Amino acid sequence: MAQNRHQSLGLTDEQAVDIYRHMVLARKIDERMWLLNRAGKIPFVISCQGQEASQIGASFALDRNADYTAPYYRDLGVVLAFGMTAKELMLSAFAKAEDPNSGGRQMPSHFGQKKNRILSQSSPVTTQLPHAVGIALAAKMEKKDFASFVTLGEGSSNQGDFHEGLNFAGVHKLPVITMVENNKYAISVPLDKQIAGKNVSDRASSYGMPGVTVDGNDPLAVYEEVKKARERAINGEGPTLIEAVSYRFTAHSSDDDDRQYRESAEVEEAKKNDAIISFAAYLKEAGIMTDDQEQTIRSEIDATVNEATDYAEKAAYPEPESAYQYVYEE
Amino acid sequence: MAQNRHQSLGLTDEQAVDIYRHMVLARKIDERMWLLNRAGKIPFVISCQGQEASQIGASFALDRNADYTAPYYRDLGVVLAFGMTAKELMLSAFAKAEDPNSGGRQMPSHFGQKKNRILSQSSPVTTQLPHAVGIALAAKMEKKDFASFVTLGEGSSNQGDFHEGLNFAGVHKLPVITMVENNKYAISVPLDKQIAGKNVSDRASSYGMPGVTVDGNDPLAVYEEVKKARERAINGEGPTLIEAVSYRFTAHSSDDDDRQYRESAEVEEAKKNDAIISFAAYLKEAGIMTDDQEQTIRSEIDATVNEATDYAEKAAYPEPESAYQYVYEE
Amino acid sequence: MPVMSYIQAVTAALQEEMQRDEKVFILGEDVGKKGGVFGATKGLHDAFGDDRVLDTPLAESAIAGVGIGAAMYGLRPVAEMQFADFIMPAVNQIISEAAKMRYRSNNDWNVPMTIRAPFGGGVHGALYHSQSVEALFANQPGLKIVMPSTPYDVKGLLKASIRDNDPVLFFEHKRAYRLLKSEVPEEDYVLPIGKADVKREGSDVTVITYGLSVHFALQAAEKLEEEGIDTHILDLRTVYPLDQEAIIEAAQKTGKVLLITEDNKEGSIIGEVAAIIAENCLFDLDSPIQRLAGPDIPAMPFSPTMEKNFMINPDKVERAIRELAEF
Amino acid sequence: MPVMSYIQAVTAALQEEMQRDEKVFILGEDVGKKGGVFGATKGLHDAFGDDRVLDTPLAESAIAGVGIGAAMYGLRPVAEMQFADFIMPAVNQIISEAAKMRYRSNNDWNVPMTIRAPFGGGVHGALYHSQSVEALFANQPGLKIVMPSTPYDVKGLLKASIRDNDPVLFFEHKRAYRLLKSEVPEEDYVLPIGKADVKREGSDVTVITYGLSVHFALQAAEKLEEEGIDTHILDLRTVYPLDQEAIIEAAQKTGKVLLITEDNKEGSIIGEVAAIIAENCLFDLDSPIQRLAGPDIPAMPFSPTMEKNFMINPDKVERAIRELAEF
Ligand SMILES: Cc1ncc(C[n+]2csc(CCOP(=O)(O)OP(=O)(O)O)c2C)c(N)n1
Ligand SMILES: Cc1ncc(C[n+]2csc(CCOP(=O)(O)OP(=O)(O)O)c2C)c(N)n1
Ligand SMILES: [Mg+2]
Ligand SMILES: [Mg+2]
Repeated sequence: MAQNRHQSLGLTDEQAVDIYRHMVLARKIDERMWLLNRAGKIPFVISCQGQEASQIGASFALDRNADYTAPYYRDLGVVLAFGMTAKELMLSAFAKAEDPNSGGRQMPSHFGQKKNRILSQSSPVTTQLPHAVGIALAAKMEKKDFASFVTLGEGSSNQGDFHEGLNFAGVHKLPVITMVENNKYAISVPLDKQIAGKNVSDRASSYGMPGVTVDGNDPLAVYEEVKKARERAINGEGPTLIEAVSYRFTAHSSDDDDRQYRESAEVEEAKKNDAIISFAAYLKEAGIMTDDQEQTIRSEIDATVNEATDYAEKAAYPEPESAYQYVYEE
Repeated sequence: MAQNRHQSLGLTDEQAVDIYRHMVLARKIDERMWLLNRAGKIPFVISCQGQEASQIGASFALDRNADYTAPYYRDLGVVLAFGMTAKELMLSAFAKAEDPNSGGRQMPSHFGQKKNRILSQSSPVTTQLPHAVGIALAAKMEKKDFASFVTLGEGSSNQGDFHEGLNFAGVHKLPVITMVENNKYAISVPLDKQIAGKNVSDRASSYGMPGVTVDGNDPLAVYEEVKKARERAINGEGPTLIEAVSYRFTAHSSDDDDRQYRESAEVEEAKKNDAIISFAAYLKEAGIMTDDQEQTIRSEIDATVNEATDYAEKAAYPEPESAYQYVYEE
Repeated sequence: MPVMSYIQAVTAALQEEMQRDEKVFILGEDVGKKGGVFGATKGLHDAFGDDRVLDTPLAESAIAGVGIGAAMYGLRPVAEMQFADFIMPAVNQIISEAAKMRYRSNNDWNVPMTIRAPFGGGVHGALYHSQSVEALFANQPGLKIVMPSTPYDVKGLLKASIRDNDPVLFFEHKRAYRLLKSEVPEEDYVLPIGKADVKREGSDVTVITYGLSVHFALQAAEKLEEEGIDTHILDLRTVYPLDQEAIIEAAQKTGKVLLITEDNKEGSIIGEVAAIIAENCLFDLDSPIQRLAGPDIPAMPFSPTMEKNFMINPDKVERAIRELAEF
Repeated sequence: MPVMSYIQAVTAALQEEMQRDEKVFILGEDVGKKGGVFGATKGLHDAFGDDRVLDTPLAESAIAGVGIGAAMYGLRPVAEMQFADFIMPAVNQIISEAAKMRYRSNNDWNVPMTIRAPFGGGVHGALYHSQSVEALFANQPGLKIVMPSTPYDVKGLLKASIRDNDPVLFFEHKRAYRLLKSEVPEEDYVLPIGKADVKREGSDVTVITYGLSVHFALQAAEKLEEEGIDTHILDLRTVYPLDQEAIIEAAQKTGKVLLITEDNKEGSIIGEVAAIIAENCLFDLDSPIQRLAGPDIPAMPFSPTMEKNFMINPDKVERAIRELAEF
């Protein structure tokens, strides 16, 4: 029965394989960034590894030509799906002038790209949530048919902005979909020291919206929930809170040493559920991807990542004096 | 069967009458302040009217010699029950030097009195909630047997500090009891424009604590819930969220004109459930207060309020130069 | 030309801008049916409906944050903070987000939002309904802070703020709301953000100030004229970023400078004004740069005896100008 | 005497105070097992346990607010904000609550809490891991802001802050953490909050600064000595409230003043320093009061080319001192 899951959700075979392709691309870009960091070529990495399935599954359920997204720093998968390219991401990692996110002004993974409706993000967590609500308010006021999609970590769901933003969305029944990517840690602090409730999705009832917890390692399960949420949004039924549960495979960032606070056995155990492996297996079982095709996808992605890296490495830094630009409208 | 409600809750007849006495005292002080305001003698009033039953019922369930309270501006009833006197309250209304809350520095109803373990409160709403959690943290760290009791309005439960404070309390299982006094309005904004959920108490599940909605016009019902919450607190079972539903009888404050946003018929309707009337009826039905006794209570209270007013009116203002004191430890 | 109070000028500017541009909308606490606790949005809910005059839940960080999102989309939110003192929960959204949006996105995104808030004392508002909060924000590139002193300036500057493509904090002196009245054109006009304004030409002493203190200075100047002391008064109007040129010119004009703020003295924005003068035209000065400000206590106490002690008033200004003139 | 790094001095002060007084406890994000993202609380969780080294949920307003409550009870919380940039969500608790508690309660309640946070740039931290945030708080009576420049000062001032009965913001320069090392006594000692410190005696030019810039100034001074330029360096140490007496004395000493901050120039705390000098000893000056500061852009960009452009460094300081000496 596994074979038909994507079809019964309304996904074509091509789309299902495309989800996989995006997951692998996100992973490969991320892995390359770690290599570059360890080689001293880029000063900082913060990873999506372990969360690709949630990110890509969710994005595919959205209208990526109309909906807005307010991602957080792990959402390499989301921004890829929304149209940011590997090259653009590498330009950001190298802090080069052509980086479309910030022109090298922000740390890598501080996403933003207006042409793809990716809101610009800062470092303080959770501030993007009210922004996404504001976008949804604009959709309602302007009577437009798009949804606003915002993500954050489970630790970040303890910030006041989470509460204030979701309550605002609930009161005004705004078309905003909030996905908490619960990867069980906020830097070193485990879930049970972050959140008193059992699930982050329990918080939905505070805001008069449905809440659901979903297996974040299953892109189709996430797809399904986000799809439903988007329908509600577009139908004027208001916001939804989704919790996608997965695990953070890497240290918090390249500045962190996770051996300080978690057992490597725990990490190894979690990696057994790596969605990239299990989703590949699903596609093969479903008969829509062969080993050869998988190989082709992977080598195409390697080429893309190589090319992006080369380009970005050689690209120019911003002019020092350009630092004075764009404080205000010019 | 109504007759035995207070006894079955463990309240003596004297205590039940004492609850009533406190409710009337709070009401009478409040009414006097409005008269003084309308006579131009005090610049500002903000009322407890309609919420006395919740405030006094809750306070009597606490250990008023050990527990801490972080009240909000409507909690005339709470601070009276915790030991602040009518005279002290009038000194505050007149902004006189002897005012124990602030020495005339703060507006009236910005309570605070260390000797009665009443935390000092400011005007920005909800800031007191994390303070109460901090007190509860101290109780846990010092292994002391007291609870921390904090109140706020339903509108104020939308502030980030509500979320952050209660989640902290939930994670660390702290002995703090939060009572939201839901009087259906936040200045002009009605409940349904403030809160997306159905009840404020639904928010408890976000924080891993029990939540309950109770009739705020019934002092015994509130007593019962706070009593249970206090037991949980003292037994190390953690925090509780209680929503006491009542109605705001007056305008938001002496600066507000509530005809701008609500029908007077709605107010009149609500006043039919005035807890002072219904609780008096209960006490008489239960045979523990006669009309005569009621009269005596009321005239004693009148005398108290008169005396307090006279004293406060004649009392001295702070010295102008005293404004420079106590910015830092001296 | 009709005579308007300071608060009527606020309402007029809002009303005209909402009429002019349907992207403009108002959000805040009690701004709807009630028309705001001071009445600044009175009548607008009736005129423009629920959607464009939005009563929000009681949550300032959401007011600012949702406003930012709507502004990023291309709307022009005008957010009201009920009192300037209650802007504090929104500081993260204002400073980390609104102020830095254009810069951090390398000019890709911007935040055309205005945040209005009544500030200032002298209204029995005590510690939390009297504060001047501008200094808190006057170190944040990306923000503009406008603080008008007359009904005429209110209308022209509020319209300019709403049309500005960057975030503007617009602080209105709450005691000026009904105290100050003056002629305000019915026509549409805007005044330039970032420019100070000479409110009185004079040759003996220069006063540089903003907000209600401009009026105290004008009153003092009138009295001192009888004594033959001629006061030059520069109204900063925009307190961040400051109009350096106008400040230098005004200081040079008389060589004697009095800076006035109602805020606590240490760390107030007039410290920056003094620094600009000391850096640029020190040798044009004939006397030390004097500052008249609130004392360094947390805020205005409630008790009338203490409140009076805190507030700037025409007498205090008069004395300070006279002292400088005689220096 | 052992040589310690700046961050080791932080840890030593924390450890000693926790040993000395069981009311002292630490709360913050990742301060427990991980020992803080910079390692400032390393080893303390092992030594003092879960209760006294408390990992909090990710919520700065709660960290400050719960700390305030615990401090009102009589404990002595030392709260860590992971980066100074992330103190913004806690501004309301710090300014409205901690700062005003003693005053508003007429001395009935007080808040003996210390809030530590790493600030400053030059570490590839970009816009949100590089900021100087002191100016935001340097207008709030009731607060004290301490910003030490050496390991020795760190230990003495952090201990003094923890023992202080009022709220203290303690900002540590994150680039100094491992860069700066010096001898630090093993014994218990405290240094006075509110007092500036002469870090170098000199007679030609006075530099007034704080934080990492003190070292840039010391390095510049050493070089300039060879040219015969003798630099006087005053380290503010406490930037709010300022040590006016020491500032005036230092300015008078040479008559030529250079003020340095890593913060954006406009609205930074050195504006207030300039104002104090211009108000109190203008006629002792032989040159305009010069300011060397970060440019007025939101914060330090990430790209190395732009970050370098922003940061103060010994060369920039040297040039500025030389110019003044030659004035
Ligand atoms: C307001 C704020 N406080 C602290 C930080 C530092 N910080 C960055 S990420 C992080 C943990 C976030 O955890 P979570 O929300 O679970 O997201 P995850 O990194 O696990 O995906 C912290 C504390 C920050 N960025 N912003
Ligand atoms: C942070 C903040 N924002 C705004 C205000 C202004 N204000 C004072 S009371 C109030 C309404 C409070 O409503 P609710 O919490 O329901 O309490 P109630 O007055 O109804 O008891 C508002 C908006 C404030 N005091 N603090
Ligand atoms: Mg996480
Ligand atoms: Mg209410």
